[in-house]
This record gives sequence, structure tokens and C-alpha cells, in this order.
Amino acid sequence: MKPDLKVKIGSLTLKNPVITASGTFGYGEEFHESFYDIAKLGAVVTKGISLKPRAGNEMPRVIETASGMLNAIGLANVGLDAFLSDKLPYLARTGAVVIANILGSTVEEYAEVARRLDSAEGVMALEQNISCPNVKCGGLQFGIDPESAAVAVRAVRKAFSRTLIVKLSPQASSIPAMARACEEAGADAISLINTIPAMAIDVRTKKPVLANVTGGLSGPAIKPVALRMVYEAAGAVKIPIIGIGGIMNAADAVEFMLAGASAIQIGTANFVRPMAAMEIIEGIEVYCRENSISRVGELTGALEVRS
Amino acid sequence: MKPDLKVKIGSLTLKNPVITASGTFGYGEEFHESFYDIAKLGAVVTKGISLKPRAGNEMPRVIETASGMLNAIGLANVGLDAFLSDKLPYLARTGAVVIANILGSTVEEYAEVARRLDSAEGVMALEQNISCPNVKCGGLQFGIDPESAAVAVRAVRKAFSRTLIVKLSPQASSIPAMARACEEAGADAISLINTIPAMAIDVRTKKPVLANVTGGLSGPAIKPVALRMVYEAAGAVKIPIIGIGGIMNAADAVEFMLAGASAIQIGTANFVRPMAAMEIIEGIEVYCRENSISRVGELTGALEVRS
Amino acid sequence: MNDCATKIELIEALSNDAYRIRFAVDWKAFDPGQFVMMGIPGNVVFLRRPFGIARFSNGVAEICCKVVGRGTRALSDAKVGTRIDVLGPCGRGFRFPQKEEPAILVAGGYGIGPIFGLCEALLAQGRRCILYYGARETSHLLYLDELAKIGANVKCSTEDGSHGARGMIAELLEKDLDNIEKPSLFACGPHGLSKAVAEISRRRGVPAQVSMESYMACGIGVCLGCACKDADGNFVRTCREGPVFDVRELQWDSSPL
Amino acid sequence: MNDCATKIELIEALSNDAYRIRFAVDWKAFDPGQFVMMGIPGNVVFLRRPFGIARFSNGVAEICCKVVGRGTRALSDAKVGTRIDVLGPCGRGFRFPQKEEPAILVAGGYGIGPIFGLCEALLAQGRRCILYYGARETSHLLYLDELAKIGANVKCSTEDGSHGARGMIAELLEKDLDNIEKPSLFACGPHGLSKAVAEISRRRGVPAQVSMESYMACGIGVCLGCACKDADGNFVRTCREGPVFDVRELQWDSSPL
Ligand SMILES: Cc1cc2nc3c(=O)[nH]c(=O)nc-3n(C[C@H](O)[C@H](O)[C@H](O)COP(=O)(O)OP(=O)(O)OC[C@H]3O[C@@H](n4cnc5c(N)ncnc54)[C@H](O)[C@@H]3O)c2cc1C
Ligand SMILES: Cc1cc2nc3c(=O)[nH]c(=O)nc-3n(C[C@H](O)[C@H](O)[C@H](O)COP(=O)(O)OP(=O)(O)OC[C@H]3O[C@@H](n4cnc5c(N)ncnc54)[C@H](O)[C@@H]3O)c2cc1C
Ligand SMILES: Cc1cc2nc3c(=O)[nH]c(=O)nc-3n(C[C@H](O)[C@H](O)[C@H](O)COP(=O)(O)O)c2cc1C
Ligand SMILES: Cc1cc2nc3c(=O)[nH]c(=O)nc-3n(C[C@H](O)[C@H](O)[C@H](O)COP(=O)(O)O)c2cc1C
Ligand code: FES
Ligand code: FES
Repeated sequence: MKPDLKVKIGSLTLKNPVITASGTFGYGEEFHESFYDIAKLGAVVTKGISLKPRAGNEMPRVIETASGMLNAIGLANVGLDAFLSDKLPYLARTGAVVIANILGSTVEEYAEVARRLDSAEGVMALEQNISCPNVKCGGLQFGIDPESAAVAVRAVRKAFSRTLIVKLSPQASSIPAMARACEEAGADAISLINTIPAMAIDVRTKKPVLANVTGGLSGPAIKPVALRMVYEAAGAVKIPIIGIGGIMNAADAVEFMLAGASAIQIGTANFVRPMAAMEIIEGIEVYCRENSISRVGELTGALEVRS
Repeated sequence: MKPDLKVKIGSLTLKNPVITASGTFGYGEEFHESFYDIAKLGAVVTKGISLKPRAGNEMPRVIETASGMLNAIGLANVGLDAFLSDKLPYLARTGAVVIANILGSTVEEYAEVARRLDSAEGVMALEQNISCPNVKCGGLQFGIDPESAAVAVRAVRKAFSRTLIVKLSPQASSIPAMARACEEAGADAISLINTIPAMAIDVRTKKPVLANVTGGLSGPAIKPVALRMVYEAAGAVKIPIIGIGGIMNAADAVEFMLAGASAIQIGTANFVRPMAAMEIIEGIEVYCRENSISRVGELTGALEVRS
Repeated sequence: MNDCATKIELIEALSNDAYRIRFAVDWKAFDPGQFVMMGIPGNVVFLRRPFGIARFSNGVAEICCKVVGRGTRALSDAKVGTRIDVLGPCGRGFRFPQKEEPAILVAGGYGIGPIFGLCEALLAQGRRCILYYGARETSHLLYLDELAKIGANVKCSTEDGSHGARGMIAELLEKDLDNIEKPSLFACGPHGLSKAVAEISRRRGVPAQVSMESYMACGIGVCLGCACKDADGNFVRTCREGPVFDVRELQWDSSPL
Repeated sequence: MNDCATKIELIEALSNDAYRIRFAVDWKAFDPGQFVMMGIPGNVVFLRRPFGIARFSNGVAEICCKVVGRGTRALSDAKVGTRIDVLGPCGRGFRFPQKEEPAILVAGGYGIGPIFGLCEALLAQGRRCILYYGARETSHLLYLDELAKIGANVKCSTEDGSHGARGMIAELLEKDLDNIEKPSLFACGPHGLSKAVAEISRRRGVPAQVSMESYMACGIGVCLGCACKDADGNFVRTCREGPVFDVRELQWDSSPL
């Protein structure tokens, strides 16, 4: 029997728990044109959208590390207007479930972007990025202090009527406190983790490799940290958790679900294997079949912890 | 010309900047007997010492991850009395510079251990571990809150007259704030990072791999994060920084020094290549010669950052 | 563009640090200047590595890989039969010149890969072309046999003068350009060469296209890691809007990778 | 104990998932039951992997590696000539029995490795010994030829009865023990076998040593990752105080790895 892969995030029902992560999938065009029908995904999260376009950081912006990579793209994006006029219509036509990732350097910017996306057809949910580790002026305080996070989330909650996901920074010293603050402020779901601020140095030139000096670490290297944070978040709140961080295959995805995630996001894996998300959907289905799981939701939080 | 590898940490002069990290070198016996004269090291940091012996966590306690490993040893150690009677005399006989890593679940325990080590001959410095990510009851609050850290550091500072190093947790949401708090409280140096709390799950058994559920991530996977934190700490305080995290070879060590470390610690690498520390001392010397650096201290903070 | 799981069919040293590598792919054609993202065998590196497509015929593609680090080392050490993932053809290749204009190809080092592909395609169409090809020393001049076989008109230079003219290939090119009518330039090589070609193009008002390099994470336009600055100072993606750009599209004062 | 950079000299399949691997080392002797920490070729795993020493002569050591995961896969796929780091000999091996007592060796699966080493050493000293050797099926019984060659007295069992007695080796052993005077037991195999031997030892009051397994990070006693519980409930290091323990030293009710 085919297992039921559907999952619910807020008022949104996804056909499967596999979502592509912000900043690793553009606005969906490249994948839809060259690799697969992106409507087959649980959902697509867009590159982070700000009120005004952002050029991003200077080069180099990316560098490989042990089992991972650093990026300091600088939240480059086309800006809200261009997203609405150029990117969203394409996405909408594909039939994909679209989650708009939004960023802001002020509460007002978050609220304004959210308000305008509320009236945009085709945006089924928001993912509010409160991390922004690469942008010096932006967002950092929201990501590490539960009270500031709550203020930002409340503002977006007021401005947006559909599903609101808040994406946490791994820099928060207490993930449970942060998750609870966001839940209380009205988030429908929590996604985590964003990249971990990190750095690489070239001993030949004695310079930082990235023009921005620091960048965000992603990939398998961070998976164990992400898994722990998902487990902590799931234990702290009632709303669904979306697990992110170093997921390369179906086993990784299942680990996050066992730890408490209702859905998962595929980030860096999209770069290494463009078909990764499709392979993972299939792999989760196989795992369910082999383990006699009829609804994928049964996996969520099914970790057996001796106590 | 042979470069001068000596470095100063507080009132302590080390013959080179390479130190073996707490928990990865026992109390020096195994290495000294089978691999090399441990007096050749800059210093040896002991396994964390508590007032009473600790048995540690149940099995399994370790598991490999992508470019790293998790451990949940649970700060198992022989306890202060046995350290003083059984372990320290051996260490002292080797002629190694001994840094005693200490832990405590209360300010009083820290102070008591420090006081007794102050009168112990052969302990040249303390490294106060304020992280303790594996022990449920112990230490976590010291590691993430600058004020509690300062209280614990002040107590140890009063009790110990020689060099005091404070070892930071990567969970602190602001490393600069934490480093400054420790400096103000009287630390002679800051070492970082301790392992990052993390987790592994076995999808076959649906159980956490570690009996303790979570453990600490170490190894190359965390190097970029450690490097960033060392860079931040070095920018925040005047006291020397000791860099730790995923150092596997001399190039890694030099990266940490460029980022601002005066010395570095070798942890997990000791498991993968027992001769790692010796190879790294040699490699740093080669790097200095090839780059016409006469004193290794010139590397500290020599990173060229465009501004 | 697609990602195919294939196998190395041939691997051959071209010099002490450059290798010809062939593998079957399931695409049907490519534009010279396009590239592939190669999965590196073993587990030594995490991301894929970009390589210009040097040749493609009968379903078999060829790259020329120069060993510069761990990934290129591991790829070059692989054996025939090793499984590899190849994503391609990626990016935008060279736009062909107007029929009547002579194509002046310029290659530096392993930049000969894509330029060989372009040369072969132009000659197959009976177009006029001259290839200026420079390297540090004779042993670094690759594909000379194949170039002779396809009847290419090749002018070489080496920095040590051991083969062809002594000096940089851009200098040799610049000297000859006075005698060529309506030339259009097509270059692939180190950043310095691209810059020199851009400068020649500007000074002489001759059209020029260059293939640019950038550190790439995805190669398909989604990570924004490979951006370079266009003439207006905006970022464009080397992997998508490039790697081949008209020199007028780009800003040339900004620092290279 | 030391760490030597060496090369694989021989690699040979013993069954569909077990391999004999030989490499030169620069130590001079080992105690049966001791193990090596093998660096795994390629970059597929991070930590080393422990393997019991099956044989050592003329400076060449042999292990028997059963493929169970990525590290053992990569090691078994390596070619002759592949460079590997070998740290050893590690840990405490079997303590030899009193001269007069017959040594009863018990091996399960790839546990034959260390037991073969012990058997060879005992026979070389002209000691009496009988080897009880069990596996799932015939093809999983390894080293039978070599055992015959050294003149070992081997009693086999397989779970499917395809070779020797049908059933678990501990059952066969228990039946025979009545007829052996002053036996002392030496076992290496899965945790279940060790437990069964400990139980037999306790019930019959015969001395027994078992080689234990534990996930190991360092293999040299410094990480405390491999602890197991001794009879008093204290942790002891499998890699240092073990891997061979007298069964009375350990606690047997605690859950296995
Ligand atoms: C469009 C394009 C086409 C290319 N075509 C060829 C070709 O035909 N033949 C060829 O030999 N090489 C080509 N290169 C360069 C080749 O991709 C790099 O040499 C290779 O990625 C280095 O990998 P590594 O692991 O050996 O080096 P590393 O050890 O990672 O680093 C060594 C050096 O290579 C640079 N580098 C590393 N990774 C990349 C990357 N993903 N993209 C760009 N630079 C990188 C680093 O900045 C560093 O300076 C091309 C690059 C691009 C962008
Ligand atoms: C003292 C000792 C002697 C051993 N002797 C032999 C031998 O002679 N021949 C042989 O084939 N095997 C032996 N083993 C077991 C062997 O070490 C493991 O099978 C091997 O480490 C698995 O590595 P992997 O990467 O293939 O498996 P993984 O993919 O890492 O995991 C597969 C399974 O192996 C277990 N495992 C993984 N790593 C270790 C480790 N470092 N230590 C113990 N268990 C581990 C895991 O818990 C898991 O269940 C011995 C183990 C010990 C402790
Ligand atoms: C190149 C790159 C760009 C990213 N851009 C964004 C972004 O704009 N907004 C955001 O919330 N997260 C962004 N992320 C973070 C990812 O969405 C994801 O949280 C992180 O990479 C961890 O997952 P992974 O290990 O699977 O990549 C970016 C990640 C990468 C690698
Ligand atoms: C098995 C193990 C045990 C450790 N025990 C301690 C400890 O007792 N006290 C302490 O301060 N740090 C301890 N650490 C942390 C290390 O000292 C070091 O900070 C960390 O492993 C990061 O460095 P690495 O990546 O080089 O291993 C331990 C690490 C490992 C792997
Ligand atoms: S390499 Fe990712 S956008 Fe070009
Ligand atoms: S494996 Fe490290 S102490 Fe035994």
C-alpha cells in the first residue's frame, strides 16, 4: 500500500514533507526547466525577499569546507516588486506550493513585505527569516533574543493571514525559549536551522576566503547540530516543526522527522545533486513502506528515548 | 634560521603554541608511553576534573558524523583526589606543562577545585570549562550567560594564583560579550570552542545513537564555526586566545593563529592520528620558515581584512 | 541540461598536470564555451567542480582537467570505469561570429579546452579562424596534435620562448591584429588574459567574448555564489548569464577571484 | 604500540562479505586478542576502525574484515598497494591458560580472527586446545583451511546445520564440556556468544575470558568512549583494560552495544 505522504503545516496541506530551502532553489525556474516538475515537491521556499532589491556581498561568496560549505551571498534578491511581477507568476503557473521567505532589517520592513505578500495570490505561506547571519546590519538581534523575535513575529502575524513559519537562527542560545516566543507571538510553524555563522582563512594569502569575512555554514557538517535543535524545538512547542540542515538523503530526512519535524527542507543538497529532493521523496516513501508506516506523519517525533 | 615558537599565556611561557585538548589526551600517560615525549608539547590539558569522581554516561558514548564525531562521555573523570595522588605525579615527572581542566556544577565546586589545585605543585595553569554540554545538571548556564560566567570566573580567580584560562561554550549567543565578561572577571586567557551540542539518530532502531541522547560535536565539521568564534573573541578582548576546534594539521593551526589565537589545542585529531600534535608543531615551524616569520607570535591576528 | 550518472571512458595525461577525461553523456549537443559540473569520485571534496567542455561527439564528452587542488587531483587519479555524475551542459557559450568576420580565438593554459571546442565547430562550418595559444612552457601547450588534425591555424607563444613566440599570447595577438580585417575575439584563459583581451577590444573597438571563471557551488544559477559584476555594477551569474560574456557586458576594474 | 604508515600487501575474499587483509607493520610481536586501529582508505569515514589481529609473522600482520558498513566496505574495496595507517597492537589480549588445562576456544563469525591467532600460538607451544566455531551458515565459516593446516581440533556448528552441528556454538560447547576436565574458555564473537560463555562459566565454575566489542573513537584509552561496566558497576575501557576480559571482571546484565 502506498503510504500517505501528506503533512499539514498551519492551514496548509503539503502533498509530501519535502520542501526546498530558501537560497538554494532560486525562484524555482532553473529546477523546473531543467530537472523536474516542482509541483511534485511538498513546497518551494523562495530566496529571501526584502522590500528593496539587494545586490548582496562582493566575491568570493562561497567556499567549500569539510562536509559542508560557507556562503556569504548577502541575502541578494530581486526585491519585493520584482518578485511579484517577474518571479511569482512563473511559480504560480507551475502549480507549486509557494512559501515566500522574507527578511527585514526592521520590524516595519518585515510587516510591509508580509502585508504586500498577503494580497499576492499564489503565496501560500510565509517563512520569516529572523537569522540573516550574513548581513551586518540586519536581523541578528531578532534571531538571538526571544523578545525581539516575538515583536517581529507579531508584526508579521498581523500583516499576513495565511500560514506563517518562523525560521530560527542556530545562534539563539536557547532554542526552546526562542521557539516558545515565536509560538506565542502567533507563528503557525517553526523552521530550523539557518546556516551557522562561520569563517574560512587562506593561509597562503593570509586573508579571509570570503569577501564578507564570515559566512554561513551549511551541509552535512551541521546536521548533528540541526537535529539536536529540531529535537529541542519539538519538545518545546505544539506547532509543527520543519527540520533543515545537512539533509542529503531520505535517511537524513527520516532522522529529522523522528526528532520531531513534520516536514523537512533540502538546501545545499540541491547543489550537489539537483535531483536530491525527488530522490528524497521517493526514499521516504520506501522507508514508510518497509517499516509499515501508513501515514508519514507517524514518523514525527517517533524517536524512542529511554528515560 | 629556526623560528621562535614560544608563546605567552598569562604568566606562563609555552615552548610552542600546540596544546592537547581536554578529554582527548587522558592524563598524558598513554601518549607519553606509546607515542612521544609529551614535554615537547606547548602544554597538556587534562581531562576535566571535578571535586568528586564521575562515572560518566551510559554506552554508547561516541559516534562518528560527517567530518566529525559526537561524544557524550559525561565528563567522566577520576575526581580531584585521585588526580592529585595518581595522575599529577606522573605528569609532573614527564616535565610537561600541565594545565588542569576543571569543571563544576556550582560556583563553590569550581572554587574548591581551584583552591586545592592552587596548592598542588605541577599544575601550571587552570582551564575552567564553563560549557559542560553533556551533563544535564552541570554548567550550562555558566556557558551561555555572561553574568553567571563572570561569577564563576571571579570565584576561581580568587582561589587560584597562577594562569587562569576560561574555556567558552559555542552556545553563547554572543562570543564577544562572553569573552569580555571573562576578561573583566580576571581570566588571563580565553580558550574556545568546546564541542557543539548535537545529536545522531539511528533510523533502523528509531533511537538516538547516544545513550545520553545528545552529545558534543567535534572535528573538522566544526572548524569554520570555531574559527569565526576565535576571530570574534580576539576582536573583543586584550588577553590571549587559545583556538580549538577541528584542527587536524598545521595549516588549520595557522588559520586559527591568523584569526587571533596565540596558541591552539588539538582535540579529536589525537584520535585519528596519534602523532598529530607533533606533526603540527613541525608544520608550524615549516610554515614560519617558508614565510620568513621569525617569531610564531607574529602570526597571531595577522589576518588581512579588507575594510 | 541534465544530470547523468556515467562512467569515465578514457583518462589520459596531456602533460604532467593536465588530463583528458572522456565520458558518455545523454545530451545531444553543446555550445562551445558551455561547461559541466563534475561530481568528484571518492569523498575528498563536497561540491562539484566546473570544467569547460572541450569536445563532444557521438554522445561522448571530453574535458581537459588541470590539477590545482584536491578535487582536480582526485578526478585525475580516477580510473577508467569510475562512476561519476556529470551535470551539463551548463551556462551560455560563445555566440558565433558574423559569417564574414574572421574569428580570432585566444586561449591560455587549460583555457584551450573550450576554445578547442569552438575551433572545431567553426572549422566544421568552414569558417575562417586563427587560434592564438599561450602557455608558460612547451609542455603546457595542450591539444596541439588534435589542433593540427582538424587543420587549425595555431600561433603559439610561451613565456620562456621554448615554443613559438616568447612572451604573453596577448602581446603576440595585439601585434598581428593590425593585419586582420574585422576580427572578432573569443578568449578563454586566466583572468589576466581575459582582462588583456577586454582591453584590446576596448582600445581597438573590436568585438570580444571571454569565458570567465568563478568559484561555483551549484553551476545552475540558484546559489548566487558565482556572481561577477556587469558593466552597470550589478551582479550577474557566471554560471548562467555566463561563463561567456561579451566584454562590454562586464566591469573590468573589479578584482578577480 | 605505534602508528605505522604502511601498504596493503594482500587482500583476499574469504566469503561474500569477509576479507583477509595483510600489511607489514614494524612491531615485533602481539598477544592474541589484541587489535589494530586501521585508518580507512579514501575519505569515506572519519575515525579509525578496530580489528582483531588474526595473524602476525615476519613483520606482516593479518586481519579478517567483515563488511558491515561504510568503513569496512571501503577497506575491503581497497587494492593491494593502497597506503593505510595501522595503529597497534592495542589493548590487552588473552592471558594464557595454566599449562595443564585444556584451552577451549570459542569463536563466532568474524570472531575467528583473534581466536585463530590464539589457536596458532597455543599449538605452537604444544598446548592442548579445542576450537568451537559457529556461524550462520557454511560460507560464513572462515579460516577452515588454515585451521586444518596448523592441525587445530575444530568443532563447527551452523545455525542452518549446513556444516557441523545444527544450532548455536554455545549449545554444542555446553554439551561437550561435561567430558572435559579443567577446561578454561577463550571466546570471541558477537555479544550474545560472550554472554552465553559468561553464563556457562558462572554455572560451571570454569574460568573464561572473552573479547568484547565497543564503538571506539581512539583505541588507545584516552577518549573514554568505549567503556563497559565492570563487576562493581564501574566503567572500564574496552580498548585498554580489554578487549579481553575475564568474565568475572564484567557486569553481564547491562545492555550490549
Ligand atoms: C566555468 C568554468 C570552467 C572551467 N573549466 C575548466 C577546465 O576546462 N579545465 C580545468 O582544469 N579547470 C577548469 N575550471 C577550473 C576548475 O573548476 C577548478 O580548477 C577546480 O574547481 C578546482 O578544484 P580543486 O578541488 O582541485 O581545487 P581546490 O582545492 O578547491 O582549490 C584550488 C583552487 O581552485 C579554485 N577553485 C576551487 N573550486 C572551484 C570551483 N568550484 N570553481 C572555480 N574555482 C574553484 C580555488 O579558488 C583555489 O584557488 C573551470 C572553472 C569554471 C568556473
Ligand atoms: C576490539 C574490536 C575488535 C574487532 N575486530 C574485528 C575483526 O577482527 N573483524 C571485523 O570484521 N570487525 C571487527 N570489529 C568490528 C569492526 O570494528 C566494526 O565492524 C567496524 O568498525 C564497522 O565499521 P563500518 O564503518 O563498516 O560500520 P559503520 O557504518 O560505522 O557502522 C556499522 C555498525 O558497526 C558498528 N561500529 C561502527 N564503528 C565501530 C567501531 N569503531 N567500533 C565498534 N563498532 C563499530 C556500528 O555500531 C554499527 O552497528 C572489532 C571491533 C572491536 C571493538
Ligand atoms: C547559498 C545559500 C543561500 C541561502 N540563502 C538563504 C536565504 O536567503 N534565506 C534563508 O532563510 N536561508 C538561506 N539559506 C539557508 C538555507 O535555507 C538552509 O537553512 C541552510 O543552508 C541549512 O540547510 P542545508 O544544510 O540543507 O543547506 C541559504 C543557504 C545557502 C547555502
Ligand atoms: C571525547 C571527548 C571528550 C572531551 N572532554 C572534555 C572535557 O572533559 N573538558 C573539556 O573542557 N572539553 C572536553 N572536550 C572538548 C575538547 O577539549 C575540544 O574543545 C573539542 O573537542 C573541540 O576540538 P576538536 O574539534 O579539535 O576535538 C572533549 C572532546 C572529546 C572529543
Ligand atoms: S554557481 Fe550557483 S548561481 Fe552560479
Ligand atoms: S576507544 Fe577511546 S578510550 Fe577506548
